[in-house]
Amino acid sequence: MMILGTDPLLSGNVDLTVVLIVLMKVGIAFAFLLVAVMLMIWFERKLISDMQNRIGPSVAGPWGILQTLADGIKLFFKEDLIPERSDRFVFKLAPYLSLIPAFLVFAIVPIGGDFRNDNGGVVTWFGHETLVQVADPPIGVLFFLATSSIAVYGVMLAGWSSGSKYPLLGAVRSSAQMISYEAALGLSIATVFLMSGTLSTNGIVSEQSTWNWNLVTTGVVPFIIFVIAGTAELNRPPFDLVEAEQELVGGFHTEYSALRFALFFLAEFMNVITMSAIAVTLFLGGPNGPILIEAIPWIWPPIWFFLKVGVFLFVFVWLRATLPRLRYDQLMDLGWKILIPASLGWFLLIAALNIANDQGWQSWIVILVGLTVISVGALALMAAVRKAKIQRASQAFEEAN
Amino acid sequence: MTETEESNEEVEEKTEEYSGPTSYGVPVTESHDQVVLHPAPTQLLETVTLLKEDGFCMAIDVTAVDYLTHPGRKDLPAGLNPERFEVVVSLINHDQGKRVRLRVQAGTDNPTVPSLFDLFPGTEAMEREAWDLFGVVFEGHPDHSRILLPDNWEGHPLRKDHEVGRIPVQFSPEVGRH
Amino acid sequence: MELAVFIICSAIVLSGALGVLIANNPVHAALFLVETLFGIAVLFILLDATFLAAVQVVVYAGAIVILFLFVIMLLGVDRAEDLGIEPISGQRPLTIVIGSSILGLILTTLLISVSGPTGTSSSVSEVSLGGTNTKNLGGTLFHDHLFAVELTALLLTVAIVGAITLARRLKGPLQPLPVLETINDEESLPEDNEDVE
Amino acid sequence: MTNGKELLLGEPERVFRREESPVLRLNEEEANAAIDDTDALDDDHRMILNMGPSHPSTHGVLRLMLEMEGETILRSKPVIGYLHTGMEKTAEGLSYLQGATNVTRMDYAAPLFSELAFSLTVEKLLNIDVPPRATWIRMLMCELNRVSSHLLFQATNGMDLGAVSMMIYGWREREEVLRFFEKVTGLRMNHNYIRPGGVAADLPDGWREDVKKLLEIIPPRLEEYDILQTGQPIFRERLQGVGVMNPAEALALSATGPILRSTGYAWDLRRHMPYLAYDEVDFDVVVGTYGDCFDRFAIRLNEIRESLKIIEQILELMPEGDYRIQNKKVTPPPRARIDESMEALIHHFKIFTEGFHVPEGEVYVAVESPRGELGCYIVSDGGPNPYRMHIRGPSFVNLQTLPHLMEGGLIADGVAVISSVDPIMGEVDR
Amino acid sequence: MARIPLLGDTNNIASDGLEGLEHNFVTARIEDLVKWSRARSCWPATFGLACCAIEMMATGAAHYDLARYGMEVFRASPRQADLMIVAGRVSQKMAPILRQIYDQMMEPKWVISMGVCASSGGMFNNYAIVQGVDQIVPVDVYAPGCPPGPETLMHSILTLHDNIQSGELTRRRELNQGGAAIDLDLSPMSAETPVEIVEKTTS
Repeated sequence: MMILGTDPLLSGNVDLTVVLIVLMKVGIAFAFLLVAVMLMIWFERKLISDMQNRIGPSVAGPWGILQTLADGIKLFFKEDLIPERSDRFVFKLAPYLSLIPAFLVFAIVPIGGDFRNDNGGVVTWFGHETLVQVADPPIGVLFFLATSSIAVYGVMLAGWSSGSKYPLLGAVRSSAQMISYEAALGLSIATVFLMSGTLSTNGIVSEQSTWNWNLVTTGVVPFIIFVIAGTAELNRPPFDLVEAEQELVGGFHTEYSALRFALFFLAEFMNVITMSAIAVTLFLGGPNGPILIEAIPWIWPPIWFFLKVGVFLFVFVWLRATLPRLRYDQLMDLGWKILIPASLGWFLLIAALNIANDQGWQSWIVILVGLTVISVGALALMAAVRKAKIQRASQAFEEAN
Repeated sequence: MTETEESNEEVEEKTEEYSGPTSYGVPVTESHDQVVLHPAPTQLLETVTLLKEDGFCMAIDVTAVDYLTHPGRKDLPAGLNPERFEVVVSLINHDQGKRVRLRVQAGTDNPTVPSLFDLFPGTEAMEREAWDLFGVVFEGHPDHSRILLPDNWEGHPLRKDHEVGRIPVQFSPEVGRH
Repeated sequence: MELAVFIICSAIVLSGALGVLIANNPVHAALFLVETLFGIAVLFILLDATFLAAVQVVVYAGAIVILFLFVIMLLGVDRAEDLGIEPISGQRPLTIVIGSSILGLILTTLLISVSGPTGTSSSVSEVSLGGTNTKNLGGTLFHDHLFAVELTALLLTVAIVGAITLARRLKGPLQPLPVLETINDEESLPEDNEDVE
Repeated sequence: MTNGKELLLGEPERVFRREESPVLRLNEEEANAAIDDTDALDDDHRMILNMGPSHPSTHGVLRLMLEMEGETILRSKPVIGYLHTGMEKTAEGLSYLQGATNVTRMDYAAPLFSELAFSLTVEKLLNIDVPPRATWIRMLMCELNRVSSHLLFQATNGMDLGAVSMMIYGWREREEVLRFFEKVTGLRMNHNYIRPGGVAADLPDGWREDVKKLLEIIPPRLEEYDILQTGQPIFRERLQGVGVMNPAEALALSATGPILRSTGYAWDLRRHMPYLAYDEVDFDVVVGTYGDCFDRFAIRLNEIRESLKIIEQILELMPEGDYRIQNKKVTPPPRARIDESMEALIHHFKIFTEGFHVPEGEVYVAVESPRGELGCYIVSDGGPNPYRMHIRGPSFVNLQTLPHLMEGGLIADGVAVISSVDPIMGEVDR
Repeated sequence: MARIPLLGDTNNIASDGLEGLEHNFVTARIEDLVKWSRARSCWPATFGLACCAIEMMATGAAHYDLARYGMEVFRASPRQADLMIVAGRVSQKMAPILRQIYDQMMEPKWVISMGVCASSGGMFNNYAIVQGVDQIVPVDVYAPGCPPGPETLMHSILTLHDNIQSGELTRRRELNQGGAAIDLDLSPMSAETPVEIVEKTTS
């Protein structure tokens, strides 16, 4: 099956050890994600407390580390309710639609492996060569986009099926928001494809093995766009309009309680982790990093990987502690009028540079011309937006009088 | 209603007889260095219009007093017939830093005064409050309804003949739905 | 194994398609549509057309059906409908006749032209000869059929412009109060806000 | 009024409308009928949405009935009374000395101002003047209270816009002020400190150091707020141009305080109709330019700075002397005198059981609270209890501006507007 | 039992963390674990009424920090909240809504009546104020004070935690059927027809 891709483990005979190795990988990834989510929730609460001169959870377990466990057990044993006006089947289905994609995405992330000397991340376990990721489909990053587009359903259907107004508003907001930002997200990733020439995550990481991280080779802009669009895709502050406690009470999960609510909670934080992992894979060279002690070389890639993921998690918490929430129309403006044109323009620039390399043109001329064209386009766009704004304002003014 | 009208007419007659100091065409007194005008309900709109033209640009407060248990008050100008309900309007002149207070004898059984909404829309809530707590009717008010108490409450609690004391919880399936 | 996957997927696709027809509630119908699309995506994978599978999910399930749902929720038509009513009399038998005849025609044509279902996976088909299937697909679209692709793109753009023009409706108060350009001036910084009387 | 001035103030036409007004004048039954009537919804895509009374951003128990088209607010109506406490009725049963206990529970973010207004009114009825030290202590405490109240606004405003940290920061600084209050009055809030005739107790030893410490702590924290909020692009985007009102509309709606000042209309009772000793201190009246939410935010932030300036001067100018009037009829005798003197014991007993009698009359006195003009109207029939006590709560009146400020905005703008009006429901519902 | 662990004292952290689960964590009974988790994760509903609400928020802020007990998660939706802190005076107009919110909360749920106004009407014994919120919802812990300072509120919260963990509250709740035994006569509202409120306890 091609879907499992280029993993050398499956190229030869599939015997019991191979099956066990695959099962082990799945098990580890699953358990790792669950524990990571638990720690992530604790980390967020503790960190945000620190930023706010507070102490944060400290009673449940040492340093409050079992706080998430307590929350989980409590929610598990709480009374569950399906609202009378809800659509029962969809109401029950929605949390799982939210959770399962969050799990799936992590399967394509390489969290370790030896990428030095064009090794392609292959390690040897129990006499079998394999990759340190559950699966490496040739369409890896597209798989990520596909699953994240499925995750929209969870939020959207949860809001709709609750049968009340605030959740519905949350659902409508979320679907519009997620679709809008998926475009910018996809376009920023497309520059990575251009640089790497492959969709496979393993391939993308292999391309970045010698400090030529995509962060630099794509020129930082796509990375920034990816982080902004990713935050919006996660419904994290300052883009948490879907939940917007101050406006929509709890947004889409207002009517959810007990275990089903816990699933949403879990999915949200799991998505934060997977989004960070994807960002690390695409732009920051995944598990690549210097091997400091040659004696145990296999331990370093995972360490670098988790350190990089940790940086992202920190940034997400930091954003939450600092920024106020955007308004809905500002969010849409940012997505459609800034991020999508910017990522499109940058994508064209990178494409032009690639062609220039192929054709042997002077690259600085291409850059100059490209930047000029892009800035002219940006100016034209700004002028159009401005004109529309003024027109609309004057129209509203006339109508008011 | 007829009683009120009669009493209003009575007041007008009285004010016509009134010979003390006047300001803006209505009797004026002073209370602790504060100017107090005493228009009749029928004169209220006219007086307030004059005041507004004279620079009293904001209606600070509208409230009511129930003088049921204190009928013989002395601070009214001589010749003015005290009524049970009095509507008190405070205006302020920002340019000169002056305040003026209008005490309107609103009537005894069906206290009625004209609404000031068309002159000062800011009185809308205050007039609703006076209706809610005292039962003073403001004619021409755009939304003459209860404001603090539930819509189906009976009585006007700040009247002197209304009990202060404890009333058990009242429940009604209509109120408070989301 | 491939056969088993094929059978399961076919069942999913068919039940989903049937669900779209039968479901009373438009939202449920849309969900059945997603089910069908998923089944088809897996079928694509079975044919080694992985790129197509992913695009199928991203575009159809991820965008188009979401837009359907968006419209359904926004317009508030998400109530179950009574399917007992036939707006055109005799429309059901007519549908069955026309539908089955079209199906028959297509099947016949297909069977004649390729002499029966081949079951060949795309990795050995014409599109995939040499290189990955993504690359070949790109080549086919943007080298061989560039004109057609561009024409289609133009057509879609025109359609979008048309839709916006038709659907745009100007009434009532629009967006927030007139945003005056001067508001963004530096003057509104609080430091300059103090006005000493 | 001249034409030129009207031009300067703007056109108040919008607030006078009875029909097509931004105020949704529906009663409960009509609103419920509109909610149930789903066909009407399909026709013009309008719906009635209830926000509150237990909604997180309605500052307690304010309820808003919103008529919306999509997410745009067309008309709205603040529904209040969910905290109606009957304080004006209760006041009629309390003596003048007990009255401050009652009014202090109205504006629980700035309790000292209600006490001040009440006490000034009673003193005016009694025709007494309090000693200068009492006046200056009152000023000190009120300005500190203004600081704590505006800090609370900074916190809730940040919270309503989604800046969660601001909530904690505002509360952190407020806590420092409350500590001083606790030291002086014995309570963190609802102090019952300012009473007719003076204040309840003299400032404790070391108060000067405490206040100086506050003056050191707070200004740098305000700079932090500037970094976190004022200069924040998202924050500015959310507030600028949102909830705009011109001075004429604010005047017509009787709005006072930061709402009136945000429109560029400089009116502050402390300066223009001075009470206490505000004519002896130097401070600026902060005004806005555009009358939007951002101006209201900035005014409150800068009023903290002005208040600190006043406090600095009070530290220098604080006179020595009595902290309450030495009038046996009004103030209870010192504790030590009760043991020695029968007369003192009788006075003490009389004041705390029956209370002191206040000459017949009626009077209205207003002070500038953090939310606007806080007035107290008392009618006395010569007895020991007020015959009628009415408080003109600035929040109550200011709340009328909500529909006008929210008209045409999105729900998120509505939240920002509610926050910028800064209503305290205790004072609204009384 | 109600004690605030010394914050800087790291020696005690391990023992404090699972206090109440005296025996081995692994062999602890499920019931104990559930009680432990309920006590350690008691999410309050955002439900502020008057003066006390300000003090409640102050308790959540930096100086007192409810987050230590895992309680900074104030839930706007009553469906997800475990604890309702009735902070302030309850007016006649608010009472039905308060009860409605209580009904929307999922079992197990607890109520703290914060301040004298909520507990007994306080100084406002008049037409407008409900004389004690326990006429409407069953109250587990009363916090005295007007308003109770953050320390008082925290003490009542810790008392609640102890009662949850010892199972005391669950027992009491079974007796009055989780508040369902408070019977409300839904007759039309008027000042003249006082409504009978009967508390049935099946004992």
